[in-house]
Amino acid sequence: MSYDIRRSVSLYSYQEGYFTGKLDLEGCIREVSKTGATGIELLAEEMIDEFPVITPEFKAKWFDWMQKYGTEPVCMDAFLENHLYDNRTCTLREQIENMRRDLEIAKTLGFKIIRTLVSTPMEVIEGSLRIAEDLDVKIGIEVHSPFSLNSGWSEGYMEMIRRTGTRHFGFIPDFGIFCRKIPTELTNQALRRGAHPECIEITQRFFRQRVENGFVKIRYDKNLGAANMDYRMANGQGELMEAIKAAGGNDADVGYAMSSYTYSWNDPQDIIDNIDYIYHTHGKCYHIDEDYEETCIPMKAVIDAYKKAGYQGYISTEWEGFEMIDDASDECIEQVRRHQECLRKYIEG
Amino acid sequence: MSYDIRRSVSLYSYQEGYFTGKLDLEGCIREVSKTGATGIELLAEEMIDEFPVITPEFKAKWFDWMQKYGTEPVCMDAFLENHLYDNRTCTLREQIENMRRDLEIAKTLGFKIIRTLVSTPMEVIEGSLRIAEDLDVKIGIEVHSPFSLNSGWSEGYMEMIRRTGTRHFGFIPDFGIFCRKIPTELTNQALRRGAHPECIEITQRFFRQRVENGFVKIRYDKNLGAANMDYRMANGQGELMEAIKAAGGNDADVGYAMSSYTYSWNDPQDIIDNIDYIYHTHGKCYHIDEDYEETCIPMKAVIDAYKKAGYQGYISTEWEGFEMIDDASDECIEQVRRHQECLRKYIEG
Amino acid sequence: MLETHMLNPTGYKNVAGADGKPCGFSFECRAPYYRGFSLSILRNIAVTVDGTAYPREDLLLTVNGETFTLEETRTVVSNRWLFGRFSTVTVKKDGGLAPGTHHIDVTMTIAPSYMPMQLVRSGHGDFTI
Amino acid sequence: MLETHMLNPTGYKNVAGADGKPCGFSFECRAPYYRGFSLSILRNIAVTVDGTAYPREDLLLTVNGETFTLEETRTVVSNRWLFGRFSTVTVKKDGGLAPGTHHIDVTMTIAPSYMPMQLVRSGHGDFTI
Ligand SMILES: [Mn+2]
Ligand SMILES: [Mn+2]
Repeated sequence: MSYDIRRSVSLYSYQEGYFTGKLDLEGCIREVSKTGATGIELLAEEMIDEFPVITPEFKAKWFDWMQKYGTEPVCMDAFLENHLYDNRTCTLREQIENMRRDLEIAKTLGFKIIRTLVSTPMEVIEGSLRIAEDLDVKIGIEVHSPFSLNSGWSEGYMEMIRRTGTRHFGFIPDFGIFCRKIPTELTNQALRRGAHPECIEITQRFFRQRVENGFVKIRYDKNLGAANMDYRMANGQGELMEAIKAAGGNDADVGYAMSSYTYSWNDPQDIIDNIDYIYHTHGKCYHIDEDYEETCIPMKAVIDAYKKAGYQGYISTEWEGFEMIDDASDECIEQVRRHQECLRKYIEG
Repeated sequence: MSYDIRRSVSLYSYQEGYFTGKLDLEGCIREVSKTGATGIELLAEEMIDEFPVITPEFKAKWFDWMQKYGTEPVCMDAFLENHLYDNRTCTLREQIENMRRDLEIAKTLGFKIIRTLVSTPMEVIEGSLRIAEDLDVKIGIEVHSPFSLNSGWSEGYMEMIRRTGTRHFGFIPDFGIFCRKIPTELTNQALRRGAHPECIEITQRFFRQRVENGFVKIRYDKNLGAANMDYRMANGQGELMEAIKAAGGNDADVGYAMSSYTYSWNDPQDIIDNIDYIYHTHGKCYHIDEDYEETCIPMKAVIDAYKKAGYQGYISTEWEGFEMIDDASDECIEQVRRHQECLRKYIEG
Repeated sequence: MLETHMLNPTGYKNVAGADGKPCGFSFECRAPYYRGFSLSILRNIAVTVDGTAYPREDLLLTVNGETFTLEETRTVVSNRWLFGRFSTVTVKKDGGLAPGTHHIDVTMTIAPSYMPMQLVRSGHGDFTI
Repeated sequence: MLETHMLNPTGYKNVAGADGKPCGFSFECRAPYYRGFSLSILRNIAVTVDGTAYPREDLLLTVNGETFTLEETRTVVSNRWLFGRFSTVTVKKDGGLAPGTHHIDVTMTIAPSYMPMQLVRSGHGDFTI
């Protein structure tokens, strides 16, 4: 099938540059354009000072930047703050109003899709479909590890899609679901924090076994915490913890072992199987080496699946390696550049 | 001086008819038009279901009613909810946003002035003047007993008016400041609740003395509670309470005695002295008899002062007698009608 | 007085739990205050039936189709209890109220920001289950 | 890591009371979380200087020119702590901090709604008064 895979950058990747004042919003967009990417993914709550108000001045600046840097708005990452107060969960009406607000902001700024999180209740998504249709802005739920496609979890959403017939809701896979290794940078951080090499090796062995034997996929459950805990247990967390304990693991060892469950490996065939409802993609990455290879994610295999599926859409670089190093305020720019080169290589290659 | 005194009704007067479902908003406006009044005063928070949203549908209905019943919007009574949460006072910014919201609603519905309450902090009023000027909607602070004109309290506002030179802030006198008697209906209610005639007589004697000797006026103080307590003490509440206690007064007697401080008598000359900053008026009333006389307020003397001052504006009937009788759901209509006849008599007479 | 018209004479009933058995009772009341208000300024509803006072924690308030505990209403600003509109109060009580006639006293505490004190107003009713 | 850049190295000072005498100290910090947020989801700021922990009740937080106790922030939804922006924390302490060098540990607890757990992140600094 013919494909049309475009490259974008989530400004989330530049967060430490922005946080420290080295980059402002325009600076982030300028860096994106330097990489050759043509799409901008934005967390409105991260980089718009007046959020949730979009002033006419901001809107004018925004579209000026898009023109000046040869970019276009792609996806706006939304956050459903449904525990806005500590004494209650927001009502369904309040949550749908939150979705309406974000869909309207996306529309105002030219985004065609908003990213929502797995914590968004099904009835909030269903209750927002009409708004999404009226504005013609899609809602994409992020398929973030340990959630995955072709799972009990994603089937929960497919059921809703079939039932409503909507074309304004779908999936945004995040490449964290295609990890064949635990990021080396995370391992180095654990060692800096005092982890024992023997315990590190135990956690890595368990991870390799999961990759080889296949991960047990997560089920659909309104109780996300329960689903996640069952997922971890079904994937051997209990045994791993026993092994770490027996080996005399400390807090850093336990933290490393627990963190290993945030990465997962799924067959890239999942993309092909679900392509009709994949509207956007997060090119999550942790470390890209000098040869433009992501060190944990088999990028060629993943991009090949997107090609084979005939994907028409953007893949956003979403670098998350900042969590694993002490100072990422400059590194973020270089890592995004490398990931874009990696994407270019496999998309064009 | 030439005057142009028009008659309006605050729909607040009809509250018990509305509360019980006997009148809806259109019904209230219809009743106003039957009295011959041409102005509508509205508590938006009382009778607009979608408040604070003004839907296009409501707006259209509203102006249709104005045309159909030959009325015009006069004053919108606003409430600054600056203790919206029980754990803090709203910030200055939040309070000014509340004022902006209300001024914009007033503008949308054609009101030329909003009523604000004495509890509105001076800095909130000052911080809202620019908004009021931009919308050309005035802010009027209600001069509600025990506050009064030509007092330390009103001088606090006059100082601000002189300092800012604003023409968008002024006073809305409420006729509760022109009471020469405690309402008979209140006395009857106290008796129904078990008050002793001797104690009633003591409270009334104290009130007569205040009227004869003149009330000590309330001062300007950001601490309204302190100003009010000092006002009461300066007007003999301490001695009155001693006397009630000595006479063996019960809860009903104490309640009646305390309530007597919510009525006050001021010289109608106050209107003439402050006419440049009186933009609207509340024709507060408690009981109007079959001869169209308010039983506690010398309406002729008050209206004559308005004439002598050359008042150009509306006086709204604001009947508050519902608090003193068990069921006011029908009586409200008759009392408003009588008060309008009373106003007509003295304005035209 | 608004208090006179506070309680809906036809609004009393027992309510059933998931097992179909009565687990409480409910009634309908208006807020005896002359404007609509955000639930955050509602400070309390106290319910006494036949002399028995029910704990605040055992009450649920349903306004405009949304149900809250009284603790939760403290942060509810966008749901307004409209002037003159009945809302439903549900009170937990195992087995519900016994068949027969009952007397109810309901006291609402509301804190309009402009008032130095809170508004405390009560309504009373007799009803049959 | 955002925590690395959490505290402003030039933001420490003693603060004076109405009588002109030091009554506490203040510092500037960023919220180590990747977006702006309503103060209502800030659950706590814990401050320890030279091993002494200060009570939550003795802290004031100034964000966008508005100052709140941490109890008050629970209902502050329209004031957003912007991503990467310094806010000021003021800590009551009679006499302020003694002249000289000090070590500070600041732990912020934030509760983004989508996270099953709260975010607990710490920054550290050395400074001279
Ligand atoms: Mn992602
Ligand atoms: Mn009035």
